[in-house]
Amino acid sequence: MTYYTISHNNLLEFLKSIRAQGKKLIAPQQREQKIFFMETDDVSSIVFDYIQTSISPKDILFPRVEPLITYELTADALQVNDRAEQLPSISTVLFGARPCDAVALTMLEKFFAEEPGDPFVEKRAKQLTVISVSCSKADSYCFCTSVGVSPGDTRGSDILLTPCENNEYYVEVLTEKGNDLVQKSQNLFNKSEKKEKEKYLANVSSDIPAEEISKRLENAFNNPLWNEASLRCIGCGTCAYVCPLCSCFDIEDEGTQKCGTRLRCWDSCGFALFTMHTSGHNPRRTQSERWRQRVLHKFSYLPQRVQVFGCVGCGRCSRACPVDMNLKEQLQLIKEAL
Amino acid sequence: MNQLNQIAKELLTSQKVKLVIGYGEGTDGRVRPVFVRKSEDASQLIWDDRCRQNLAVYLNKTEIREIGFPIAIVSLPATVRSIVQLIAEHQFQVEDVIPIVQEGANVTTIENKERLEQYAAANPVVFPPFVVEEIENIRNKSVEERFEYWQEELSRCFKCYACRAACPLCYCERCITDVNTPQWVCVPPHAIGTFEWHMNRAMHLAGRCVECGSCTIACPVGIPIGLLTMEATRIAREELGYEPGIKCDVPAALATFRPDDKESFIL
Amino acid sequence: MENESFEPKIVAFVCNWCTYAGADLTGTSRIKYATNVRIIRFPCTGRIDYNLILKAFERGADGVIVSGCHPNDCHYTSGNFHARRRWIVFRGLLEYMGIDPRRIIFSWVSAAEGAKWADVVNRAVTEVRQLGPAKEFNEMRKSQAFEFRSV
Amino acid sequence: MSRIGVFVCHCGENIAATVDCEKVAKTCAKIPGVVYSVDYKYMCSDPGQNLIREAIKEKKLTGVVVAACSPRMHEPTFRRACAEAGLNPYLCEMANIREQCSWVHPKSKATTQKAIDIISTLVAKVKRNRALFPIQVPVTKTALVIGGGIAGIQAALDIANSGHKVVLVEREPSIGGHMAQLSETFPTLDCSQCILTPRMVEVAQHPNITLYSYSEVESLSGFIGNFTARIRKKAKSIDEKLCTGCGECMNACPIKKNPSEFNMGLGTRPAIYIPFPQAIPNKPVIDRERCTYFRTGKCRFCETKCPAQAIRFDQKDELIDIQVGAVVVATGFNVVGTSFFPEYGYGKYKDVITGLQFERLLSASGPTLGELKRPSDGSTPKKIAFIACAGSRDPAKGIEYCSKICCMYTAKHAMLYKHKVPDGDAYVFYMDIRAGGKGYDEFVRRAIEEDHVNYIRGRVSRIYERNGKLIVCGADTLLGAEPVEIEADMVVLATAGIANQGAEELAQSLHISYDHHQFFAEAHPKLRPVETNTAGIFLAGACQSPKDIPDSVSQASAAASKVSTLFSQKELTREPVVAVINRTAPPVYSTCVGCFMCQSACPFNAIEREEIRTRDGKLIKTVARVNPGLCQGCGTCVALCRSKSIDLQGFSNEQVYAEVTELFA
Repeated sequence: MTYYTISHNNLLEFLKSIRAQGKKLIAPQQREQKIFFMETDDVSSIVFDYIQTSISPKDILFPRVEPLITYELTADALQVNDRAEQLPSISTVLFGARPCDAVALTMLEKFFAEEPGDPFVEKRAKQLTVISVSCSKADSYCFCTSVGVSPGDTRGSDILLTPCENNEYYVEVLTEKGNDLVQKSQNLFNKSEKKEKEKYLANVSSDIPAEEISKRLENAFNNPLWNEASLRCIGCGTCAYVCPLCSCFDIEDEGTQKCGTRLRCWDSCGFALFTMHTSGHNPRRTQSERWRQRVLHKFSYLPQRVQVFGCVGCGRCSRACPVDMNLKEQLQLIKEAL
Repeated sequence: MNQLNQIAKELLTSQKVKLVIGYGEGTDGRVRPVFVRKSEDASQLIWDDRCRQNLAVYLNKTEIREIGFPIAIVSLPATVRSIVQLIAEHQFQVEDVIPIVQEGANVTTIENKERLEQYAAANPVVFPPFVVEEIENIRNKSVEERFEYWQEELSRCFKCYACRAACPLCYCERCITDVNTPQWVCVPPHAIGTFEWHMNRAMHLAGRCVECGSCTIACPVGIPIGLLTMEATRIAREELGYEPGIKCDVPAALATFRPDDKESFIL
Repeated sequence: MENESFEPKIVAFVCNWCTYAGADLTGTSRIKYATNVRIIRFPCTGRIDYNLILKAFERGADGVIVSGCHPNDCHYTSGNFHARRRWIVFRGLLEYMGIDPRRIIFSWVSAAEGAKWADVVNRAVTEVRQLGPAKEFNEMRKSQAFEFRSV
Repeated sequence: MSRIGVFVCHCGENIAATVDCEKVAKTCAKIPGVVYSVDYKYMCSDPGQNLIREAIKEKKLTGVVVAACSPRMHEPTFRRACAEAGLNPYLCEMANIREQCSWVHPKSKATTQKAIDIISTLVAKVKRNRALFPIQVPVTKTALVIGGGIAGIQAALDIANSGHKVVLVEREPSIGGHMAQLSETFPTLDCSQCILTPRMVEVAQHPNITLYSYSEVESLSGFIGNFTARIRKKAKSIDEKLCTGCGECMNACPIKKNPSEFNMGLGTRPAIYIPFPQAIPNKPVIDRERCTYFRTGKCRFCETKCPAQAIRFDQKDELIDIQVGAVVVATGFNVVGTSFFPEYGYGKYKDVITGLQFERLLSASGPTLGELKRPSDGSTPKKIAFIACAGSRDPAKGIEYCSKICCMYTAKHAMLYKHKVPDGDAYVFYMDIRAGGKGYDEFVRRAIEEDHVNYIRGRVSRIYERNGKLIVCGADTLLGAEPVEIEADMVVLATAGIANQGAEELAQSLHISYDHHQFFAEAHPKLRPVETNTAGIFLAGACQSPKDIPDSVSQASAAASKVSTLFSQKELTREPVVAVINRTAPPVYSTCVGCFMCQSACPFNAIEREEIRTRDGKLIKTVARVNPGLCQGCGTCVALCRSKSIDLQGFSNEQVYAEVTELFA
C-alpha cells in the first residue's frame, strides 16, 4: 500500500488523464438539483460538494436493463446469442464513490458471484477501478458505522482520497488497479507518509447496533409493528432502486416469434406485483408485509445466510423516500419495540 | 396550528371519524404523513409551507381502508380536488371523507357535497413559480427540441413508479404496466419503455390529474414528471372544456363526449 | 425530394362499419392507391386503443391512419365521438413529448366514400414520405442503451 | 400449439391477376403455427369449402384463415363451413386480399407482399381466437306501451292481437291522446272520434291488455327481454271497481269552472271529471289541485251524491312493479305555449288560437258543440287568417325543423271553415306547402281551388288589435314582398309541435337517447327508425318527431311487429362479440377497480355494478359487469379501461395487439 497527497487541481488533471487514456470516466454530476453518477468527458463538470449521490453506483455493475440473450429465427435455424460474450471491453473508472458505495460494490459483486455466478457483473467488476472519496461530512440519514462501515473505509476502493487541509487530498492506493492508474500520472502525486485520517472524517454515530437488531428480528415476523411502521409507505420502488445493495431483478422477454431479447431489469420487493402469483394470490398482499420483507431481508435473512447486512448505511433510501420512511429511525423503532 | 389540533381532537373524541390523516414532523426538518387514531395524539399534527404532498393517496391504501371510513384528512386545495375526483370515480362516498381545509385564516372541515364542490371549484391549484417557468420553457420549444428535452429527462427514469405510488388517482389494483397479456407497456426502463410508461400515465390522467405535483415531488431522479399529466389536463381543460376534481358526479373527460368536440385535425 | 425513394410503412386502424366498408368500396370501384398501407379491422373507432398506435410506431411504422364513421353515423352511435376525444388528448400529448403528430392521419371515411379512402391513403403516404422515417422511434429503439445509462 | 390452416383464394382472376397466390400460399406455410396452406381457384365454391372442411378434419386445425374477399362478403359462408366441419365458427377469420389488395393495386411484388402481410396479421389474430358461443337471453313476453294516444293504442292492439300481454300506461285519465281532440282528419275529412273510439273500446276490452290510466312510468331497469318497470298509479280518489260512471258526482261538484284540458282551455269541467264523454276508462278522477275538499278540507258533495259510494278521498298513489320484455314508447307531442308568440299576441288576444284549439271549436263534442264561434264574443268569424309554420322552421325561435303536420291541417282547417262559413274569407300565410303523401297535395289543391281559400306565400310579422279586429301584417313574397294587411276576426296558429313535457326525464329514466329538442332518438335514421339505442325499447308516433296519424299508426305497427318478433322466440340469441370484465381468484376477484368510466361511456347502458361479497354478505368490492344481453360489442369501454380489466370477445386485446405487432415482426 502506498500513500500520496494530491492537490485539487492535480486531481482534476489526473481525472483528465484517465479520460485521455480512453477509459470511461464516471463521476458525480448535477441534474435538476440532484447529484448523479454520470459518464463524463469534462472534468470541470464534476461535483465535489455532496454528501451522497441520489442514486448508488450499482448501475455500473448491475445496470437497470441488461440483455442476457438475444435470439433470431432465420430460415434454417434458431440462433441464440449470449450477450455476456459480447460485453464490450472497456475499462471504467468510477470517481467520487463514498467508502460505503465502494463496500457495497464489493458486496454486490459477491452476491452475484454466488453459484452459478454472473459473467456480466464479474466482467464489469474486473474492468472497474474505484476512486472513492472519504466522507468529511455526514447528515442525519447516514448510519454506516452501525452496520460496520466507516466514513474512511478502504474496502472496495482501489484508491481512496481523503480531503484534508489546504485543498489537498490524502491518497491511499489500495490495489494493483489503483496503483496502475497512479503510476501513469506519477508527477501529479506527492509521496506521503501513512496518515491518521480520523480527524478528517465525518463523525457518524453508531447508536443502532445492527447485530443486536438482527437478533431481535429473528422472532419479529408476526409483530404488529410492521403495520404501524409502514402505514405511510406508498409502495414505490424508490428505496430499492437507489439502494447500492438491492439487487432483485425481473427477467423480461421482449420480442416476436422471429427475434427478441431476454432482459434483466431491476425490481423491488416494495411492489405488489413482486410476489404476485398467476392465480391472483399474493403472499405479500399488503404494503406492511412488503416493508417487513425489505427490513428482514437486509437485517435478518442476509446476516443469517451470508453473514453480511444488506445495508451499508448510506441513507439514500431515507433521503429519497417521498414519505420520509427513514430506515435509521425504523431500526431505532425496532430496537425499542422488540 | 391550534385550530387544526382542536378540530382533529374533536373529530376523534366524538368518534365522527376513525382516523385523521395529516402532516407531522419528520426527520431532518422534513414533514411526513401521520395517522392519528387517538384524540390525545392530535397534537402531532402540523400544517405549514412544507406540507405539499397530496395525502389523498392514502384513501385507497389497503391498510388505511382496513381502519375504515369515515376518515378526516388534512387537505390542500389539490387534495380536495382529488377527493372530489375519487368520489366521481366511485372510490368512496362523500360522507366517507372529511377534508380539513384552510379557508382564509381559518381551519375548517367540509362535510357535505355542496361545500366540497364549492371549495374545490373556488380553490384552484396554484403552481409554484418553477413549474410555471418550466411549462413556459417547454411551450417555447419546437417539436424536435421537446423530443430532445424529454429523452434527456426520461433517460434518468428507472421505473421505480414513485410517480404512480404518490398519485392519489393512480389507484388501479393492477396498473397497465403490470399487464402482460399483452405487454402494453415495455417493462424495462429503456427509451421505449420509459416513453411508453409516461405516455400511458399521462393519457390515464387526462382530465383526471388535479395537478397537485405529488409525482414530481416523489420522483427520486428529479424528472419534472408532473408536467406530462398537467399537459393532459390542460388539453382536457382547454380543448374539451373539462376541469377535473370539482364535480362529484360528472363522468371523466374521456368517458364522455360532446357532439361538437373539435375535429379540425380529422380529414 | 430526398425522401422520394423512401417507402413508408403505414398501418391503418379502421372501424368495421364505415371505413372498412369504404375501403371495400374502393376495391369494388377498382380505384388504385399506394400499397404501403396495412389495414387492421376493429368493430369501432371507440375500440382503438392509443397504445396500439404507439406499438405500431415502436415496432417500425412510419405513419398511422385512424379512420371511422363520420360524426352521428357511428354504428354504435357514439364510439367515434369517444375516439375523437381520445385523439385530441393523444395528439396533444404526443406533440408535447416531441413526436410529430402529422405521422398520424385521422379521417372519417363512410361506407360510401371509396374514393375518399384512396385519397386518404395516398395523402398519408405522400405526407409521411415527406416526413421521412419515424426517426424519433428509431432513435429510441437504438438507444435501448443497455450499457451504463449515465445515471 | 396452434394448428392454423391458410386458404388462399384466386377468386378466378380477381385476386390471381395481381397477386401471386401460389407464392402467397407457399410463404404462409412457413408462418410459425401454420400447418396447412393452400391456394384454390374459388374458395367459396362447394369444392373450395370442401377443401376447408376436409383440412379441418385431416389436419386437426385449431384455426382457419381464408384469404379471399372482404369478410363483409363471405365471413358467414366460411364460418358456416368451419362449423360444419366441427370447428367453432369464431375460430375462422378472413384476410381481405381482394377488395383491399388485389383490386386496388397493380400486379407487383409489393401487392403480393401486402397479401402475405394481411394474411400473417390474421394468422396472428386467429391463433388467439377463442371458441365463442351465441348468447341466450330469456324473454318475458309482456310488452309495456307508454302513452295511450293513437300510436300507443295501435301498438298495444297489434301486440295484444299477436297473442302477447300488453301493459298500457297513460298519464291522463283517459286514453285517446291528441287524436281524440281532433274534429275531422285530412285528407278524407272523416270524423276523428268516429274512427278512434272503437279502437279505444277495443283496448279496454282486450283480454291481453292491462290499462293503467292516470299513471306514469317512474323507472325502468333491466335489459331487453327482462325489464322491470315501476308504474306510479296516481290516486284517482275513486274506487274504480265500485264506480259505475253514472256522472252524479260531476253534477254535484260545486267547482265547475275549471279549464278543460281536453278542450284546450276553451271549455270548463268540474273538479271531479271525465275528460270527454267517450273517455276510456269512463270513470271520473278528482283533480286534487282544484277540489275544494283537498284545498280546504270541506265539501265532499260528490261523496254524498255517489250512489255507488265509490269516492275515496284517502286513496294514495300506488307503485306497481311489472316485468316486461319490451317497451314501446309512444308518449306523443305537445304544441308550443302562449309565451312563444308575443308578436302574434297569442295569450293576449282571445281570438288568436292554436290549431288544436280550433279543432275543439270545430268538433261536434267541443265547447261550442261544433258551431264556429270565436272565443272572445261568440260571434262567427267572417274573416279568418291561418298562419302556418308558427314557430316551425324558425331557427331564431330555436325550432329549425318542420312540424310536418301543419300544412295539411291548416288546409283542412281552412276548408272546414269554408264549409261552416261559406261566405267567410279564409287566408293562409305559408312558407312552403309540404303536402307529400297519399291524396295530400290533391287535398290542398281542393282547399285552394274548390273552397277558394286564399293562400299567401309569406310570413306574418305581427298581429295587433284595432277596433275589435285583429290586424295581421304580413308580406306576399310572390308579389315581390308586397306588404299585406288582413283585418281578421280570428287567427289560427299552426303552432310547432314540440316534445311532450317530461320527455327528457322520461328518456333518462328509460335510458334512451334524445335529440336536442328532446324528441327521442331512433337507433338509425334510415334503417332502424323504430328502435332506440337501448335494445328492447321501441318508438312509435310523435314522441320521436312530429307525425300525422297514418305515420304514427304505421310506426306503431312497426314497433309492435318488432316486439312480436322479439317475443316469437323462446330465447333471444345474440352475437357473442361482447365485452367481458375479467374475474380472478380471491383476494383480487377482479382487477376492475370500479371507477365506472366504462359505464358512462357505454352507449347501450350495458354496464352494471356488481357487488362482490363474502359468503356472509360482507361487501368486498364493487366492480363493473357487462350485461351480454345489452352489449353490442363496440369496445369503447375496452379501449378506455385503464387497468385493462375489460376485454372484447372476438377483438380481444391480445388479438389486436398481435395483429399490430405481427406487421413488424
